[in-house]
Amino acid sequence: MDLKTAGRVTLGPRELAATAARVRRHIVETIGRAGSGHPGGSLSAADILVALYFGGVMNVDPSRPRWPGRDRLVLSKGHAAPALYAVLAERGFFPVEDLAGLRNIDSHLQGHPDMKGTPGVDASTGSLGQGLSFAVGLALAGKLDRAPWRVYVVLGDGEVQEGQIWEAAMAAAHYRLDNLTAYLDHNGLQIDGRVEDVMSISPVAAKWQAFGWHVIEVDGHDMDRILGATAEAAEVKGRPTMVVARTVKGRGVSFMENRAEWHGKAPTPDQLAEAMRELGAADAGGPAEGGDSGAGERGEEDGQ
Amino acid sequence: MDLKTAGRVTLGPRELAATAARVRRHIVETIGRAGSGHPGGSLSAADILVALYFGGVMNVDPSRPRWPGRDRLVLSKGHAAPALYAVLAERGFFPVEDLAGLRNIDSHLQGHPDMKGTPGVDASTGSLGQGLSFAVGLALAGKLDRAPWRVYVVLGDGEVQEGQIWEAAMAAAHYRLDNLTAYLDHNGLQIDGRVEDVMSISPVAAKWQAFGWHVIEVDGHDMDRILGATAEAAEVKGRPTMVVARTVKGRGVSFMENRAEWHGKAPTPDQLAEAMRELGAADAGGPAEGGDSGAGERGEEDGQ
Amino acid sequence: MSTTRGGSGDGSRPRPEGMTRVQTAAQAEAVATREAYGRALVEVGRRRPEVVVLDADLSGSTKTALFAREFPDRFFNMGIAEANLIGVAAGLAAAGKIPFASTFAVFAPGRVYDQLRVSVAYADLGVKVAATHAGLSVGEDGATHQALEDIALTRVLPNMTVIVPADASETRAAVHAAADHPGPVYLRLGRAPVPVIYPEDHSFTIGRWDVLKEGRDLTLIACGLMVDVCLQAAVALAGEGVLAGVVNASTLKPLDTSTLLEVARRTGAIVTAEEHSVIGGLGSAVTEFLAGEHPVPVVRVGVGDRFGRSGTPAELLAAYGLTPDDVRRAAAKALALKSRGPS
Amino acid sequence: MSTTRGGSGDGSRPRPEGMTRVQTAAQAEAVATREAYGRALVEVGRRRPEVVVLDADLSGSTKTALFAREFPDRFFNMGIAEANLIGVAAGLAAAGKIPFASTFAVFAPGRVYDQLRVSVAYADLGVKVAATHAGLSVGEDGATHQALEDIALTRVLPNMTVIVPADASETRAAVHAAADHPGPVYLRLGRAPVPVIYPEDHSFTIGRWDVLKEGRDLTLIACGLMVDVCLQAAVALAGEGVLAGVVNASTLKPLDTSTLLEVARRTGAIVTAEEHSVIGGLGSAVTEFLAGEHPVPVVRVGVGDRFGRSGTPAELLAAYGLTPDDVRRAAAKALALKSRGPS
Ligand SMILES: Cc1ncc(C[n+]2csc(CCOP(=O)(O)OP(=O)(O)O)c2C)c(N)n1
Ligand SMILES: Cc1ncc(C[n+]2csc(CCOP(=O)(O)OP(=O)(O)O)c2C)c(N)n1
Ligand SMILES: [Mg+2]
Ligand SMILES: [Mg+2]
Repeated sequence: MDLKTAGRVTLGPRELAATAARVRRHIVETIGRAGSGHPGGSLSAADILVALYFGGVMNVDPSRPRWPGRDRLVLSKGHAAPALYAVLAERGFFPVEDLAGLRNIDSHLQGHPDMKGTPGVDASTGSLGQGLSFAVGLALAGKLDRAPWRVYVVLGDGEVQEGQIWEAAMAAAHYRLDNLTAYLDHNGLQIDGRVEDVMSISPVAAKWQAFGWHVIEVDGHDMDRILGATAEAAEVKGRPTMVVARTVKGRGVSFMENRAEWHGKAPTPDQLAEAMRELGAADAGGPAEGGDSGAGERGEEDGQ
Repeated sequence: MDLKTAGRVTLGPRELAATAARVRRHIVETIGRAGSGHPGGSLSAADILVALYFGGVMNVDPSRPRWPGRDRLVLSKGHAAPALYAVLAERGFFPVEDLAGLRNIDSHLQGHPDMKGTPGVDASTGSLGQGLSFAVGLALAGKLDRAPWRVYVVLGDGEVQEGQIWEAAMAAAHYRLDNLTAYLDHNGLQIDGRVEDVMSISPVAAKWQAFGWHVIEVDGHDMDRILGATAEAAEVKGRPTMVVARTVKGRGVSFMENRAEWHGKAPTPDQLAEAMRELGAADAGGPAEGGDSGAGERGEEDGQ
Repeated sequence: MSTTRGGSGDGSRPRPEGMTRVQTAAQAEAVATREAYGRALVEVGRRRPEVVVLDADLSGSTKTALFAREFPDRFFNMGIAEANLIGVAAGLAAAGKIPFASTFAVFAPGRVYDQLRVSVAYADLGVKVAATHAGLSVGEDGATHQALEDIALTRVLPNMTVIVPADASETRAAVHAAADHPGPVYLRLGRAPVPVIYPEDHSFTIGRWDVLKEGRDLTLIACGLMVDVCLQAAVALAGEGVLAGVVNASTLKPLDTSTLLEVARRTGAIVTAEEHSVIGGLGSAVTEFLAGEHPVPVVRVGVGDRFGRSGTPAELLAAYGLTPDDVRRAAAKALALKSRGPS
Repeated sequence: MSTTRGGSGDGSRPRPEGMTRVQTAAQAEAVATREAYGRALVEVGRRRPEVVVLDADLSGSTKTALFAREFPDRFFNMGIAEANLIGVAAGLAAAGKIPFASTFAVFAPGRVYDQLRVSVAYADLGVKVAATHAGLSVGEDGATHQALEDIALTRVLPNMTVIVPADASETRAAVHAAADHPGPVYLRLGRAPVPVIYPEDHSFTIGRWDVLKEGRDLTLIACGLMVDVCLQAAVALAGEGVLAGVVNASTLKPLDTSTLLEVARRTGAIVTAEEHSVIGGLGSAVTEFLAGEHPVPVVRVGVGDRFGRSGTPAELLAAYGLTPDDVRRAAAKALALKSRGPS
C-alpha cells in the first residue's frame, strides 16, 4: 500500500506497529542529531499519531496539504513536534530526508510546529494550552459549513493545567462539537516531575465529564484501543469526546521510560545507538505500563 | 452594638436583615447618583457580603485596615464594588458619606475595587477571573505563617468561564487550602443573557468537586444558610470549600430582578425612587428564587 | 456627549484653514466608533459570507449584537473567556473564515497577548481583533477598564496590522479594509461618541496616513479621538501665527514612513497625540523611525505612565493632559527645541 | 558556549581603551544569567525570610530549583498555569511575602499581561517576575519560545521596574536589589552563558546606568548580552578612529534620563542595541525621551519586527543582525546622520 496516497490509509496491526517503530526511530534519531528536543513526550504520543494517520482515521492528501476537505490534527503539546514530523514524512507530506534538518536554522522543521512552514502541520503550537481553542475554532467552522471532516487534538497531561484548556473544554461542550475528538497523552509526567506532585489533575476523567465531554479511557499504546475509541467518538452525538490515553513517557526506549529528565534532553551518541537498537527490536510492540505508575526524578536539564 | 468595632461583629437575624436592606439602598442610591455602575450583581452579592462582615465571620479592624492578622475578602467579581463599599462603610472603614462619591473623579471609590485607594479593600479587581488566584496567594501565605486568619472570595457565575479560575481552583486543592472559602454568586445571568445560553457552566457543583473542592449549595439570600455553610467550611480539613449560593440578580428591586439588562445600568431618578421605596419595605427580607430560574433579555446597555 | 471639546461647550467648532478634505457639514454629529463598527460588521457580513463574529459576553457594548441579530448562525459568544475567544477565532480563520473577535481593549490584547502572538500572529491568520472601550474615554469604570497600552502590545507583534480610526466614517471603511486584508488586524475602537470628521463614504487604505492639513512650522500627528483635538489645537495655534499641519495616523502599523518623513522634512518638528500611554504607542513609533532617519524634535502628548481612574470622559481627558491646550503647549515645546537646533 | 563573539572563536577578546571598571580577569568566564539568578535567589532567601519563590513547571530551566532544594517550604510550583502563577504571587505579596515568580519570558509577561497589569502593577504589589530564556539566544526551541517583546510589554506598565542585567555579577546584585525594592520588578534573564564583565561583588542601583566607556563621537547604549557585543564593537570602531562610548542600560525603567541626556549631549549620536524587537524596547525608550528633550540621531540594533526561528544562539544572533559588526554598521549610519545635521 502506498503510504503517500490521498484519502485514508488503513494499515493492518503488523504494519501499524512497524510504522510506529519507524516513527520512534525517527524521533530519537532526529533529536539526537539536533542535539536538543523533547524525546519523552514525542515517544509517548507516537502511537496515537500513527493510529490517526495510518489507522484509517485521518483523511488527508499529502500532495495538497491545505486541501479544505481534509481532517485536521492539532498537536497542542507542540514540543512533541518530532513525532508529528516523523508521521507527516512517513505519510508523504515531505521527504523523510527533511527530518535530518530538525531544529536547524535552514530547515522548515522548527523546534515547535509551524503551520506556515511545514506541509501537513495544521496548527502552530508550542505555547501550551492554546491548541484546544484552535481545534474548537476549526470544529465550529466545520459545523457551520456542514462539512464532513473532523478535528483531532492531542493534549499533554501537564498541559491541561492551563486555564485556557478549560475555557475551550467548556466552549466545545456548549457548542456540541461532536466533530471534535481530543486525546490526553496521560503519561503522568511533566517537566518538574510527576503531574500528581507538581499540580495534580486527578480525577482527570471526572473533570472532563463535568465539563460536558464524553470520556473514554484507553491504553495509549494499544492501537486497537485507540482506534476503537476513535470510532466510538465518531458515533457520539452532541458532545465532544476526550480519549484519556494512558501512556508511558519515553515509551520504547528503556532508559527514557517514565523518567522526567528525558522530557527535553537529547541522547548522546552512545545513548542514541542504544535507543536505536532497542527500537529496532521493538517493531511488534512491547507491553505497556500505566501512565500514573512511576516517575523518575525532577528533570534538571532543559531542552526548552 | 458598635458596628465600627474591631474584631468580629455578630448581629442577630433582624439586624442582619436591616443591615442588608441598608446596603441595598446604598447600592441603588450610589449607582443612581453616579449615573453608571452595576446594580444587578451588587444586589445579588449583598447578602453574602453582609453575612461575612456582620454575621460573626470576618475578623477585621476598621481603624487598621491593613492589620496583618485580619481575615481577607477578595471580591473577584469586582463590578459589584458598590456592595463592598456599602458594607465597608457600614462596618466603619470610611464614612458612609464617602459613598456619595462613587465613580467621581475626586473620590477614592473607583468603579472597580482599588486596594491602594480604599480602606478595607483587600484586592484590586475588575478584570474578572483574577481574584481566586489572588485569594490562593493570600491563603498560601497564611498557611506558611501558620496564621489563624482565613480568606474569603466571591465569584460570579459568568466569571467562572475564565480559565484562570480553574487554574486557581486546581492549585487551591493541590495545596490543600482549607483556610480558603469561596462563594459563587450563582444568579444565572451574565451580561449577554442567561449563563446557560451564553456559555453554560453546568453542572457547576460537579466541576468544583472534580477540581477537588468541598461543595455546599445554599440559598444565597438566606443569611442563616450562608453562615451555616461558612461554619461548615471552617471545619473542612485539607480542602478548600465552594459555597454555591443560588441568588437572584437585582435581588430586592422588583424591576431589576432576574433581568440581564440591569447588569450594568444606573436607574433613572424615577426608578431610583421606586427602588428605594421597595427596599425600605424589604427590611425583613422576602422570599428567594433559584438562580437558574428565569432571565430577562440580553442586556443591550453597557455600564461597562 | 462630546468628549473632545476640551470643555468649551461651544458647538460651532472652527476648522483650521487649508483643510479641505474634512466635511464641515458633519461637524455637529458625534458617533462612537464602536457603534460604527457594529453597523459596518453587518455590511461586511452581507458582502462576505466568510465573515463570522465572536464576542466574550460584551456584545451589547461592543455592538457585535447588531451582527448577531442579523446573522445568528455566524455569531459565537465565547462567554467570559478571552483567551479562548482568540484561539477559536484563529481556528476559524485557519478553516477559511474571516473572524472578527470583539471584547474590550483591556482584555484583547491585554488578557490574550500570548494567544494573539502564537495562534494568530505567528501563524499569520486573518483574525480581526476589534476591541472597543479603548483609552480614558471609557470613563467611570476606571483603571481596570481603560486600555492605555494596547497599541504598544499589538504594534510589537510581527505580521500585525494596527488601526485606530479617528471617527465613525473611517471606522466603517477600516472594517471593510480589515475584512479584505489577508492577515491579522487590530482595530482600536472607543466607547464615547466622537465628532464625525469624514464624509460617510470616506475611503481608507491600510498603511496610508491622511494629511488633513498641510503645515509649515510643525506637524501634529494623531490617532483616534486625538485627531479632532489636534484639529482644534491647530486652530488655536494659527491664532498665534503658528501654522501646524495635522495628520491622521490611523494606521499605526505598518507605519506610513513616507508621509512621516515628508512632514518631518517639511516642518522640522512634530507633536504626537494619542489616547494611550506615552510609552510604546504612536509617539514611540514616530520617534523610533525619525531618530534613525531624520532626527527632529518630537513631543508626545498622551497619558503619562500612570493608570487611569474613574471620572467622566471629559474630566479624564482634561486631568490626564489630552486637551487641545495640552497639544498647544506640546507644540510650543517642539518649536522651542526646533529653534534651539542641535547642540 | 559563547554566543557573543560573532563567530570569531578567539578567546582573547580585546577591551576598549578607557574602560577601567570592567574586570579583564573575568573575561574568559561565561555564565548564564539564569544560573546567577538561581544562586542569588538562595542568597536572598537566606537574607530575607519573606522571600518565597514560585515557578510554573520550569524550575530546572529557570534555576529556581536551587531555591526549592534549600527552602522547600517556601517554594510553590503552580504547574503549567502562568496566569495563576502571577495572581498567586500577587496574593502572597499582599500578605507580606516577597515573591519571585519565574517562567520563560515568552510566558511572563506574554501569557499573563492582564494579570501583571491588574493584580500586580495596578495594586502596586512587590511581585518580582524573573523570566528566563529571553531573546533569540534561547536557540533551537524557535519562535514560540523566543521572547522579543517582553521589554515592550513590561515597560508600558505603570509602577513597573524593568531590569535586564548584562552578566552574572549584575544579575546577582539585581536580584538583591529587586528583593529590597518595594514595588513590582521585571527581571529579564537569558538561557545561554554570556561573558562575565563585572566583578563578582559588583554593585547595582535600580535606575542607574553604567557608563562602561566614555565616548567622543557617539555612544553605544545596550542591555543584556548586547553590552558585551557593544564592547567588542567599540574596539572595532576605535580601530577606525571612532571613539564610541559604551553604556550598560540595565534598568530599562525607570530610565536613567540624566545619564542618557549627558551622553547624548556629549557625543551627539546614539546606537542602541538589544536582544529584542526594535519596536518598543530599549531603542524605543531612548528615542522617546531624546526626541522630546535633545533630538540626536539614534539608530536601533535589534530584531527587525519578525519572529525568531530555530538555530543555534550564535547562528541566530548573526542571522538577525545582533553582532558587533551590525553595531558597527549602525554606528556608521548614526555618524552619517550626525554629520549631515538637521535639514
Ligand atoms: C504555556 C507554556 N508554558 C510552559 C511551557 C514549557 N513546557 C514545555 S513542555 C512542558 C511540560 C509539558 O508536560 P505535558 O503536557 O505533560 O507534556 P508531555 O509529558 O506529554 O511531554 C512545559 C512546562 C510551554 N511550552 N508553554
Ligand atoms: C476579564 C473580563 N472580561 C470581561 C469583563 C466585562 N464584564 C464585567 S461584568 C461581566 C459579566 C459578569 O457576569 P457574572 O460573573 O455572572 O457577574 P454577576 O452576574 O454576578 O454580575 C463582564 C463580562 C470583565 N470585567 N473582565
Ligand atoms: Mg505529561
Ligand atoms: Mg451572574
